[in-house]
Amino acid sequence: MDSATLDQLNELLDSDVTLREKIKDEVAELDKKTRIMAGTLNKIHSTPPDLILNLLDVVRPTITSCRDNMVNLAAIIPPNQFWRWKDMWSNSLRASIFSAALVEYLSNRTLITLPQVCEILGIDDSWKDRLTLPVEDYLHGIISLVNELSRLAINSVTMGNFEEPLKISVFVKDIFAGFSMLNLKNDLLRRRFDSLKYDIKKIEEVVYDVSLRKLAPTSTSTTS
Amino acid sequence: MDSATLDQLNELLDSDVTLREKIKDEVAELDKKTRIMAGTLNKIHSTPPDLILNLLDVVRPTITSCRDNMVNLAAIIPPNQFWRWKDMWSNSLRASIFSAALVEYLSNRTLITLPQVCEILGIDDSWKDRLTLPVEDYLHGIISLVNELSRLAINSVTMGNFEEPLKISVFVKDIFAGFSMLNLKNDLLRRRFDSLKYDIKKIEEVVYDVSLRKLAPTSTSTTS
Amino acid sequence: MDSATLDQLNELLDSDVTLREKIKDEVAELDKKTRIMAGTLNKIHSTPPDLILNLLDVVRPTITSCRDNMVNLAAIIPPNQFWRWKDMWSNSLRASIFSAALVEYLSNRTLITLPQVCEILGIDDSWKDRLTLPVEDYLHGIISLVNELSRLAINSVTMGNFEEPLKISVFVKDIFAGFSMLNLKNDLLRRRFDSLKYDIKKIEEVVYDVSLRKLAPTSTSTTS
Amino acid sequence: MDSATLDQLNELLDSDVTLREKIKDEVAELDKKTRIMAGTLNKIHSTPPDLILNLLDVVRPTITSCRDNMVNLAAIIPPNQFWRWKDMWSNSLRASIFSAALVEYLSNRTLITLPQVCEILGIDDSWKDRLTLPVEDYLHGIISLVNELSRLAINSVTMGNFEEPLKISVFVKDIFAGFSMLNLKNDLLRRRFDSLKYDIKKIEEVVYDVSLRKLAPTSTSTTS
Amino acid sequence: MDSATLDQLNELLDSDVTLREKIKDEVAELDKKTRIMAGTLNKIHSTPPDLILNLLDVVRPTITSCRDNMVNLAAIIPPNQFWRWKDMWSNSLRASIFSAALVEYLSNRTLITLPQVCEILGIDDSWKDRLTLPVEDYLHGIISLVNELSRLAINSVTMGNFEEPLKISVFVKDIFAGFSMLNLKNDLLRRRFDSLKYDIKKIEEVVYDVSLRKLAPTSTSTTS
Amino acid sequence: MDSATLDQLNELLDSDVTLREKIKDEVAELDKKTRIMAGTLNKIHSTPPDLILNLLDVVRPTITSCRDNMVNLAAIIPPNQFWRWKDMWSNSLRASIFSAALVEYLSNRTLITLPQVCEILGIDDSWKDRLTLPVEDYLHGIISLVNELSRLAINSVTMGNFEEPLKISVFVKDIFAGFSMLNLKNDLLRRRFDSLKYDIKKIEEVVYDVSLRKLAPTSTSTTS
Amino acid sequence: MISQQITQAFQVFRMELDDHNERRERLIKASRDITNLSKKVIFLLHRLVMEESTGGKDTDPEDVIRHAGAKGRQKLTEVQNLYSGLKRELEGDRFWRYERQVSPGLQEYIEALSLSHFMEHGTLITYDQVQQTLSDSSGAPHFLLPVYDYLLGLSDLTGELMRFAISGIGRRGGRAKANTICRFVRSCKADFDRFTPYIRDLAKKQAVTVQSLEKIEDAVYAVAVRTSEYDVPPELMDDIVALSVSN
Amino acid sequence: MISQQITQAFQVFRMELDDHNERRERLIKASRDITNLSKKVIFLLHRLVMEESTGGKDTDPEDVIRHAGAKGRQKLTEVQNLYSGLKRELEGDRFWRYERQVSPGLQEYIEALSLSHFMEHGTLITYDQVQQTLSDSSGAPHFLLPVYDYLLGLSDLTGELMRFAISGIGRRGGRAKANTICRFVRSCKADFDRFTPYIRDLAKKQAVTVQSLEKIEDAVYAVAVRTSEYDVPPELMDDIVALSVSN
Ligand SMILES: [Mn+2]
Ligand SMILES: [Mn+2]
Repeated sequence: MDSATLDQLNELLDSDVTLREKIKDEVAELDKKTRIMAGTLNKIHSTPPDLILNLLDVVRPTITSCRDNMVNLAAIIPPNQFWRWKDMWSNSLRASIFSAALVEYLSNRTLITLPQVCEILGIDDSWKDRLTLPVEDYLHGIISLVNELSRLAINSVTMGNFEEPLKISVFVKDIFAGFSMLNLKNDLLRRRFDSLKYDIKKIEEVVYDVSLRKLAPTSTSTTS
Repeated sequence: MDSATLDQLNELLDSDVTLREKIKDEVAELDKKTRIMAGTLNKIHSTPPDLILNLLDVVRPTITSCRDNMVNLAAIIPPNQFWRWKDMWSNSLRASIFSAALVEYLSNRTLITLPQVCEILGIDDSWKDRLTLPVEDYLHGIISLVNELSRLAINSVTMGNFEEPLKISVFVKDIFAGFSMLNLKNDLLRRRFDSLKYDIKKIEEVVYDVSLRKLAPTSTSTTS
Repeated sequence: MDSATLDQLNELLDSDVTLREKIKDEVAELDKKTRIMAGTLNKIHSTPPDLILNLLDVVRPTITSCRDNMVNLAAIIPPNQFWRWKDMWSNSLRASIFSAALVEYLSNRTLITLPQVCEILGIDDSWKDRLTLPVEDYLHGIISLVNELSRLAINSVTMGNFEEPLKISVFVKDIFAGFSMLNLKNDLLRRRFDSLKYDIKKIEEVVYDVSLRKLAPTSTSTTS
Repeated sequence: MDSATLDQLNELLDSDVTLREKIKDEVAELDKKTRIMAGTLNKIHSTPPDLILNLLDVVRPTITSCRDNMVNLAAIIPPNQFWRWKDMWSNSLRASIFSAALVEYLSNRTLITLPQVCEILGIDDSWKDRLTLPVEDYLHGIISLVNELSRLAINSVTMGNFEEPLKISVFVKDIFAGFSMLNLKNDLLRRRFDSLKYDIKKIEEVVYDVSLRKLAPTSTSTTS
Repeated sequence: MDSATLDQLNELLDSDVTLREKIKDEVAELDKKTRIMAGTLNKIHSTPPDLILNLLDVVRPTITSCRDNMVNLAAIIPPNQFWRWKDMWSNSLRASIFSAALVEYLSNRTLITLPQVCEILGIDDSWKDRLTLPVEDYLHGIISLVNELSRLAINSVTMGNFEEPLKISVFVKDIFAGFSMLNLKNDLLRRRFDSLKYDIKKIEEVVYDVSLRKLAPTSTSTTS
Repeated sequence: MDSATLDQLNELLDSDVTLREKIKDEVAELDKKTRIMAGTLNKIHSTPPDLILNLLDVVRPTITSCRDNMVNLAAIIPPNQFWRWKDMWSNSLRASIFSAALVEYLSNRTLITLPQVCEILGIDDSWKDRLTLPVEDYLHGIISLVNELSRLAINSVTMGNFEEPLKISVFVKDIFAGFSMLNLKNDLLRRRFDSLKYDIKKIEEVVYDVSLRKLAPTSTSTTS
Repeated sequence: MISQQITQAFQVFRMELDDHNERRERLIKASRDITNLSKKVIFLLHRLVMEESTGGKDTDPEDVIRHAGAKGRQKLTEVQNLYSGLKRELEGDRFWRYERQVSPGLQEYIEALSLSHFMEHGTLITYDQVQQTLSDSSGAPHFLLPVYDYLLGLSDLTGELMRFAISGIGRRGGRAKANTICRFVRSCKADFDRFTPYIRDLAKKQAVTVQSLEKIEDAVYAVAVRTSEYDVPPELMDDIVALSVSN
Repeated sequence: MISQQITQAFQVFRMELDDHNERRERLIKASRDITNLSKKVIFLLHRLVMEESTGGKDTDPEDVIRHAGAKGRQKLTEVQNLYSGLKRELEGDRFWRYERQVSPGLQEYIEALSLSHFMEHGTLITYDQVQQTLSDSSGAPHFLLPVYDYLLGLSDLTGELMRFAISGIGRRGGRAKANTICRFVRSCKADFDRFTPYIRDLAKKQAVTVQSLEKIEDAVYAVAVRTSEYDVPPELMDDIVALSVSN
């Protein structure tokens, strides 16, 4: 083996370490943002309905600022190596998706779509070989949304808002029906989907409590 | 080793791989059906009593169509190899049993028996060495039925049907008494049986609520 | 190795062994006290509100007596070796912090501060390189406090005290918000913080039950 | 559930324990025989060539007596449950196959075939659903044979028998070529086959030593 | 979720399963070829020098035919997903590299280069994001080559070819020196490199035996 | 529990703790001796045959001094509780047995018997229910002896002593035959016995090397 | 010859090892039987309470439980007979030799016995009382009961009490009983905490006890919430509900 | 307001935790750099001996090894500079706080240093000598070297010595060197055995040392067998072989 070959081989064997460090730093940045968003969004459980929109306005700029991290990540990942590194950021990405989905639901009462998430987080289609948003991560974000809404159903009633659980119930049942049609493998996603059943049940119990005591105006509206 | 021997050995070693693939495909089919049935039956929680029978009529053909998968499975499993492969389909089988049991309960208010399940799913007694329905799987299906009925008790009240919880209560207590007579080992079945207590408790609470608020008819109408 | 070197190394290693034994004995003493305090404080779950203060008075002297163990420990640890040995007593220390924090909360409805804990346990600032109270241990003690309060919320209601859960809810939400500000690594503290979410949820459900049934006078006071 | 059903279910849940005990006892018997055979066959490493046949005559009756255990096992295993219980005896069975294969090789210098093993151990074709001899077990027995022959090659030279390694080399290379054609999965069998390479190498080194020193008459006879 | 979205999500989730199956089938094909090549090349240990070239001619077409599998794999792997799937074929690829390297050495007494391997196996530079030949796999193939040559050194002497070990010795020492220049991590490659020392030692021993018994030609004929 | 019961239980548990401490101290003493013996005996691998006896004389007093520890242990163990505490010293005891067995073998070329070990270590028959020497521990000591002898076979040859391996081979084969008679369960002893096979193989290879090269006078004496 | 000596020595070893292994096997089987019998008694106790509680308004629920406990205690004489039969296998230093094989069955027996005892007397069975059931008619113990097994067996009791409390909560008198059990388990937990530093496995079992305790507390809480809302005395509540669902 | 107080307190905690985490990260990275540099020195040492040994008959193999050792020692000043730069991060009680992060690099450094030292001087580097390399020019230590890390680092040395002995065995003078190393490793093993009760991980590393020792013994044995058969002095053997394979 001549020394040029050897140098080249050595270089190939060495390069990964530095890259891993860079990705780690960028993901740490992103992670900090998701923690801030989660902290703010946690306040929905003690905020009266009319002030919720203000709260969402506080979160939006942080969501949008995640684009910077996405751009940076896309710039460091070498072409074609998305699958090699993706596990390093998928947790943070899922947390961002969750925040975006919760803001979307509370603003418009609709389910955020995968392309919408890409747009909000600025994930460019042309980065495909370096940074993309896998379906799995989107679905994880949505499951986290449902987890949070089951808590919100409870706390809304405490705050005297008896209609919120009914709205959440309709929304969540739809998502549940959707997930039921998916062909999930026996992995983490499947296990988390199984846990959704407990959220649904909890929400149904809240609706039951409210209906039984005739606290909400139109309980019949829950039939879909 | 001569090549005839080698070929024969290779054939024996290879055949398992092909068989596993075939079973997997068939189970995937069956699985798809159980997902469809679960999706449809999930609607009982938002369907008024008078439309339930229609809903069941929608599910019945799918249940019956599971026979095809059973026939196919029985045809691929080599004689005497039931115990070798059974773990591959037991989850799907339990899901089918659950659907059959729920349909039976909502149609006739009776507990489906093990022979009835065999008949509905077309599991033939003569397949004994290839495909049979083990007691454990039957019991798992029944526990899933009780889990679902505790949810139904809640949602019936939400929809203004105050008699359903009373019927369910009687039915479910009987099943619970039955399970109590079994000498279960410390396995999954035992753990799931333990969890039944919470379903019973939940149903009882609904019965209290309904009774104390005098929403249900007098006792005479519910004796079974 | 020549025998002088061997002797030198042996001596160094021997002195560590002796030190470890001494620390162990002292920690065993401290541990006994934390178990006694935990045993007494466990009674809050079955003690009516008006007798709670008496109970706390029983615990206080034991907390204060922990100072002796702290003084002894500080005397044995060599300079600069705090971090080398601290794992030996951190569990016991956390248990003491928990007791002090619970007594403080039930007496004054306030969160004990880190300097207050140091004062109560007699941990002197001048011991810094031998015995100090790290933030981590303080935070662990606070998480244990929240775990206990979620149980107390439940049991207070059982004893007919419907206001306690509301107070606990307000207090615990503040703590949770505090924790949300921290950048926790993927360690035990992070996992225990994740478990806090379940406590919060449980407390929220109790507040929900009480509010829904209008059992407490001023449920609206919980919005912050 | 009526009590007849319950009794039947309980019986089904209970029956396996007794069966397991019975199989265990029978396998313990078989195991004792394989240990005796291994003990005797171990003497080939210190027995001069002309006394080897006597040694084999000592082992043969014990091999044949394994038939009794096979008959007993076949009698206890319920129809169709071969795959459920086979793991309990496969180690002992492999040890028996090894003994039969070693006796065959030393008697006739040929590789025992799978049907021959079945005949010697009295495994009846009609027991198919209860007791059969899987290819895997046969191959395990053959690998053990090669392991033993590599030891014999060494010890033969020590005893001054320089031709034995040459014979073993030819025989073992043939088996190795055969195994190379098999489609083994990444399991225990595959790992043991990988270990065969070391045995082959060892035997080749013995042949090398003998050839280099011109100790054997016809070293050219090893080309196949 | 509308059904178009669901279909799209399901498609995305399903496509991986199908892809994995396809890759598996293709790798099984490739694997079969590597087994055939290994089987044929195994004969070098019993083939006289003048017939070796014929043997290599038998193997060459099979090596070349591996291109088909490479082309097929490159066609199925979606753009940018090399890193996602590569573990599925790296064992088979290493086996192919080994065969190519052995043929090259026995034909030309030179070390095959990484680009040469790519050319022989038809791995196209333009497939970079789907199928490429990583350095690690190349190095694994070379280590397997040395393992095989140490066996060949032994067996050549048995067949009366005393020059072969000397040639192998020179060649292998050069490779060893090359590997010494690499900064290997503590992984499988490092462990396999460590094991090379034993191959070198074995070859050296053969060289001693041959030299001391004066069986080899004079030194001038072997200088490289 | 009333406080009398609590005190009674506490007392029982406390006395065990004290006992455990005492045994620990005594075993630490014994352990120190076994380490000193092992350290000295380790020198057999670099000591010429004529100086070996001097080395053994150095070890003997330490072995004999183990009697003190045995006497002390026998004095602390309560009647009938031998099996309760024996795990605390069995490792040290096995190490002592190993030393005694190695000294015996190198002095007299015989296998030390179990009663001989008891005598040397001063284990009195009348202590039976408090301190005895179980067969298992004796067998463990003997396996350690064989492990050591396989290393000695190698190192003797390095020191130019070609007869030692032949003696060791005869001795070790006898021991192996003895072990083959035992019905070992699937425990540590069984696994260590399996490892004996590697020692035997290694020794056989040394004997092979010596015999092949005619380095020892009477290699034919190894046939038994 | 050396070889002959070794063979003879190993023949003795073989006998000793075989003897030990066979006794070990016998004790494993016996322990398994004891475990199964004890488990069945536990099932039986739950079942008896459930079946006999359906007897209607005239039976006192406390009587039903007491009666079930007594029946369980009687049934456990079968286990006691097994232990009496094992006396020889466990005498002298043998008990500790086979402690690992005997212990699981022993703890399961103590779990069943303490549950029967609680049902019959409402108290925790004492160490001496357990030892007495493992002694012959003259009071000589078959073997000395280790404190460890006593405490570990008792600490499994709390799991069964949780099942007992929760499945009984819908029955007449079940709410009051659940309250009693809640207090009882709370004091068990406190008492056992003292022993955790001595017994390693106990800490794990205490964690399970805490879980059981919280489940009971949750159940008792749910009853309290409901009773508060409707402001009806518990016993009356039972009757109203019984009227709705009479079976 | 309470809430405000809590927020302020937690802000302080955040700063402290962030400070700690960042220092921890820095030390992990530094430790990784030290590990990599040390590993590279070990590679270099093996490589230098191999390359320079091909110099022909005129170079004394002992010189080659000594020279390589000295070069390795020089190269390790890079690591020593890194440690000097970490002085502030590890002062006072910080060393023990971050011991778990620092320890792996430290042990790898000691492994490399002790290998250089052995090659240069043929002896085991002492504790004081290692501490000296981790001190400033006035002799003040950057931090107190724990005995544990010293011994654990040394115990990895035996693995490298095994590689050194075995890959050198075919070179001129390699057989004699292998014998020396065999004796040296044997005495290391005996010395370290004394410390196993004090240092838990040492027992595992001693098991590896025994494996390495046996590998060296096997190699030395193979040479002895061969030499005995041909009855040729080792050095002459080298020359005969060199004649056959001259490269
Ligand atoms: Mn239990
Ligand atoms: Mn190393």
